[in-house]
Amino acid sequence: MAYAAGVDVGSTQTKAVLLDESRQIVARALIDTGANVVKAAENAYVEALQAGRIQEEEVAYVVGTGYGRYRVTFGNTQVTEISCHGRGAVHIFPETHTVLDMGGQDTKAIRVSPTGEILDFCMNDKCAAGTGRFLGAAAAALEIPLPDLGGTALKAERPVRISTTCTVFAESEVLSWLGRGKKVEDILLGVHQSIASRSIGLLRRVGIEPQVTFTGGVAKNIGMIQVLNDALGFDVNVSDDSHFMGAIGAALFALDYVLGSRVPAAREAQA
Amino acid sequence: MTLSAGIDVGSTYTKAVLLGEDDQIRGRAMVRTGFKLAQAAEQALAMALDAAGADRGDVGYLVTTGYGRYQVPTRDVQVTDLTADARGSRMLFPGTHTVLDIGGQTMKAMRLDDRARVKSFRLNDKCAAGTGAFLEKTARYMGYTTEEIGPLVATSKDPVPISGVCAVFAESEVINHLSHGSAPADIMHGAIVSLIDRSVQLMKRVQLQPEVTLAGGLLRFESMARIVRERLEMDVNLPPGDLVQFVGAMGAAALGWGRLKKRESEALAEAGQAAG
Amino acid sequence: MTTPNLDFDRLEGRSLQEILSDCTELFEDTSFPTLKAWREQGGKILGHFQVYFPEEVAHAAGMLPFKVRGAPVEADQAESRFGSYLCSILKTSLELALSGEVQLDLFVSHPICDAARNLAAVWGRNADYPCDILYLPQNANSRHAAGYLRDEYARMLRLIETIVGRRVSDEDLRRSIGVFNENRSLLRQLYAIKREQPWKVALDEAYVLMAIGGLVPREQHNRLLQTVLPLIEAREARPQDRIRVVFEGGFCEQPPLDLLRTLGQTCYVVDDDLLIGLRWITEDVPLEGDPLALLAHAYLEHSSYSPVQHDLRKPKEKMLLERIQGAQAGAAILTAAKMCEPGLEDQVAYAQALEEAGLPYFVSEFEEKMTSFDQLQIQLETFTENILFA
Amino acid sequence: MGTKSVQEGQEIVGRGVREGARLFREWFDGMTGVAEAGGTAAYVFVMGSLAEVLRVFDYPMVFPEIHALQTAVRRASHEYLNEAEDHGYSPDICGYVKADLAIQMRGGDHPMGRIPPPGLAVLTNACNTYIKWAEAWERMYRIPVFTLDVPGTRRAEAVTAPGDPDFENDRRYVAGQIDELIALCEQRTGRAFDLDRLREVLRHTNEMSRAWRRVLELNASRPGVFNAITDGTVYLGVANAFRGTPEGAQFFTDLVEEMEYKAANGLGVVEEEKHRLVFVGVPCYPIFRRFNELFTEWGGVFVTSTYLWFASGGADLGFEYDLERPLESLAEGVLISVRHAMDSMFYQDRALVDSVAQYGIDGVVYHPIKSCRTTSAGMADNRRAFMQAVDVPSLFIESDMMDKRVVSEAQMKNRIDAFFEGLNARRLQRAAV
Repeated sequence: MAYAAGVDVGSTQTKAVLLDESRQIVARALIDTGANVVKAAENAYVEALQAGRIQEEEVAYVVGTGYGRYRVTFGNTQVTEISCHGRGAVHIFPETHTVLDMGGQDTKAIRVSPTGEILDFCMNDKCAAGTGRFLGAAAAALEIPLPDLGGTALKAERPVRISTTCTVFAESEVLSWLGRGKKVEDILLGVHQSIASRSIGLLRRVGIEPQVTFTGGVAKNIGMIQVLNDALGFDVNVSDDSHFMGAIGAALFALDYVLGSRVPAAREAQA
Repeated sequence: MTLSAGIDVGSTYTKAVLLGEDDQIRGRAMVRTGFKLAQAAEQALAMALDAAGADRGDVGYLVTTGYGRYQVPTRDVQVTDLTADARGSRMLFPGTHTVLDIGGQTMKAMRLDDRARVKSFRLNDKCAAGTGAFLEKTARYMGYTTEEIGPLVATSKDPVPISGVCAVFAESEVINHLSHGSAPADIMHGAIVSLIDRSVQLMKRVQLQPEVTLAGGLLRFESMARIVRERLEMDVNLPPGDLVQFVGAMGAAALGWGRLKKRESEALAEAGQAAG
Repeated sequence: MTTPNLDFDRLEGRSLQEILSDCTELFEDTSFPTLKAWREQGGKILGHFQVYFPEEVAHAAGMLPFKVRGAPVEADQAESRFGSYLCSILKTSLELALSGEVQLDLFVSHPICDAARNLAAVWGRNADYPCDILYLPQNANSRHAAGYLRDEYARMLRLIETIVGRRVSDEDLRRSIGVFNENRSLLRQLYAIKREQPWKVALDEAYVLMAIGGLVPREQHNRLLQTVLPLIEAREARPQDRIRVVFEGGFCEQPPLDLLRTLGQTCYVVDDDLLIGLRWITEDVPLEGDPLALLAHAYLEHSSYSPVQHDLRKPKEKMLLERIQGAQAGAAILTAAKMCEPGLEDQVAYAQALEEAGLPYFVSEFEEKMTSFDQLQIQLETFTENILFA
Repeated sequence: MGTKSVQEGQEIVGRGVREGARLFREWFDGMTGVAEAGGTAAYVFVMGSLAEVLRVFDYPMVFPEIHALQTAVRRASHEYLNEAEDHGYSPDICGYVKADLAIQMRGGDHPMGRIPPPGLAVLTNACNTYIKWAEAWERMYRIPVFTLDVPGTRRAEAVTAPGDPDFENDRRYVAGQIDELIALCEQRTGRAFDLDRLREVLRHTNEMSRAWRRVLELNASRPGVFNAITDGTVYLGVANAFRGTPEGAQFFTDLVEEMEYKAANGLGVVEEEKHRLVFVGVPCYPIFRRFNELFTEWGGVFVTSTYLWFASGGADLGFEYDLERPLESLAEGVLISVRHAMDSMFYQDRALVDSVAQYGIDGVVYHPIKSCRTTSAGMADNRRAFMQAVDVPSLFIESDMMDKRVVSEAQMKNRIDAFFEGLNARRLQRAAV
């Protein structure tokens, strides 16, 4: 049995996934990226190998993705996380036509073909305003654990209109609303809505074609899922593995190579 | 003993200063602001009073400043940090004509006239790339606390260029530099240079005139002042020790004395009228 | 359908406060009920984007000229039609069309700035009615500008005629010019109050009263102003010790009402360029002669300056100093909408001129969609503290 | 052309870029000469330079857009931008404007020499910022500023043609203004306008326009014979700086020869051309070479660009003046060409759709920039319309043509790589079907 691996080195977390030849996920690992990117990639990979009780020699191909993809020194090739998220999303939800990925510092809207190729994509360009990072900052300011954030927001009755300013100012913006006597949940829902609105702006750029699959770390947030569903008028797909989607996509590209079913796009071009 | 109190309710720290009639500091204190602003202000004031060996009844006038200036119900009047900084800087360094204040979230440059009034001022744009938060994020990302920034940078000679488009995007730049083997000290140094360059630009926009005095929490690291001097190619005044963080509170207290005296002379005049 | 919040036929006997509060409600209603009501009655609407549109031409054809000036709405759909480095007014204006909240029969933009010309093209690709650019002369000093502009107005009128399906006579035009002359005269009276007795009308009140003109038939607006102006004059209010300032920077994108409230609580804004597009003709347009030629003449000879009008005879900084003098103001607030190239460019010249004239000022930026005014408040307070007290 | 000897061929290939660079250098040296002799120049813009009129009066011409962008290519733009920002110009203002104003404040000091100050400025409304820019010179130098107002297209579906009453109104207005410009030049130089000289200038311009159009068409050959971004920018420099001159006409005649030779011999820009691309907007000058490499390393070649259309003042249309009635024809040509330049920004979707067939386009790269609302504000919507009309992938990346603070190479590479991954996957997919 040969295995394929995908390692997604993001700005905050590094994820590794191992697939077997039948495209089943046999192991996952997730660690904080920290300052040493090369180490982070290695550690995540090793952790995944251990979790799956797989020897390194059994892995036939490794694809690196994410911001640190060129730091996956043991990788065979690199594919951007944009391609990987598209690929991963279609693998998990075959009816996916549009992918929304909310990660640490950027939000991506991707339109994909039925086989997972990228047809079009858009990302926030100018700065990180309105990305998922805003949520983390708001959670810190309000001293609410990140996993409880979405649930708290959903208790809101009168959401505050938050102008999506700089992520770094999230804290003071949130505190200033508190100072003006607004309720925590109303502020939080406002934050969620403002981020959702920016994200939907990106989605509209590529065209929203159901089904929409929501990936990335923020896809764990039930509040964001609800706000997106409300704004879109239908439900988005969310997988338990949403934050592994990039790594899954990378592993799928690696598996293509192993099975020879098709040559990974990036490899082809830069050979 | 009559004292004038100045409380600077900042976004991170709240500072209180008590001034005697001779403009001497009788007591001062600093506490973390948290999100109960009025409470932080009262606490800082109480600590300053303790230090001065005085009690609440000795406070003849209370001026608040900083972002929470309106949140202190016991104040007599509030002024902005710019007005307070201007006065505080002039007290410490009578030759001051330009003040640069770098705080966690804002950066302010102002030019003063001969009576320590703010003649021209500029604030940074509402983007964190030009604020102290940018430094703190960079430090935190590399595993250092804010307090370690100063000593860390002292070891660097060669700053790595950091563009500072966006404080969050800067992280990916930092990853890039780290993985290319740059030393954290040099990266931090680069981030400071990028920040200082923005502040120098802000000062030029108010038509900087010497002397320049630095104020604000971020300037408590010695290396910051050194880099400001280097980039500005001129000397700057740095209030000694942690006094740099109290410039606004001092200025507020000094303004309080002005009001107190005005009030007294008005009261006298009124009394005179009543008697006549 | 929502009915218009204000009954213009029953203004008599109502208190100033009631009328003002209804006006504010109408102004802030982003569902634009007056436009919907107009259409329900079979009327057609011409939406014109800032600044110098001759509304008489639409009015004469029986269309409702609607001032397109953005709105405090999320640009959910419009955001995807634009990039990051753009002012808000463009986005939210288009949003009104894309969301269907505002339905027009014709959209007109001018080449006031590069973004506005793009807007006409973008709007055209997304709407099923004509979207046109009224090419105002950018060379106001050419001997040929007046003749050209007359022809351009005639072209616009022909386009309008195809939409309303009838000819517009010179008499129609003259009648409309009369209505607008009266409207402008009433607005000048409102501004005279702001100048002479600023304590009688708050900045945001005067603003809302003026802005209603961009939403309703001008005859109704005239009636509103005729009713309200004497009520304002009769108000009991005491002057306060505040600085008198001119606010410069509201010619296109509009600051949020809360920003104006913040400003108005701290100082007296005795003149400004807010919604200058509703009052850019500064003198009555004569009723004798070729109406289109007279309107063209008014644009070239009797119009308010702004950063988007180019006339060698009207250097902007000189015009600003005149405005400050005329209003007997002691200071100026120079602001510009974020990403507004012409506005930001002129700030430099304004600042320099004020510096030379020894007039206090401060420079700032605003955005229609801003919700927190901490930054502005600090600037404003510092500014006034250092003029009045310290 | 296939009959040329190998040696001749070696001389021809690359001649355009070599000669172009030489001419460009010569032009800058000429400007330095004027500046050092204490002279002034006519300041003009790429979208409607009115070179035809100014050459008749032998005005040295300065293109501030070009000297501004050269500060970025020479990696010095940030110094100039900072200086202008210190002076109060906002970071959101056009980088060209700021770099030029900083050059003026430094007395003409430029990385390539010295720029003489303006004695006269002639501009069109093709970009509104031109007008604001000229207002700044007016304040600085108290010089005459002439805005030649060229009414643009009013509606996408209403492009007028000679003979239409609306066109004729516009033409009258433009012609009247050209007369006024001539009168201004006569008054400034103390020289009478020479109609024969105008004819001569128009003839050179005609030769250049004809050749420019042909050069652009030749890039329809496979593989592409020049890179529309890198080589194209050199050609554009000559097209603007040498418009209406014999050198300019000769350069483009030679360039046609070079391109025909390359086309006939199948000589492409890159070793293996994999993706034929159109570039929309203004290039990223602060990392000019690297920016192009990010595409060529994937085998991507820019075969055309809207930049070559609008930044040549619409010369891609190949409008040729009628020498029998030079002044009337000049007004008509200026109106049609400048209007076309504007259309290629505001109403570009249809032209791009046409280019797909003409050039065999695999992908479109949209590059909106912080500095320029003229070229950028409508781009996202143009892209949308384009994608609805044809099934060709496109990439949308924002940065700037001057300000490296908003140029992040890492971000850019990520998007460009993903774009090519998509193009490659698409190709494989189609091959499989």
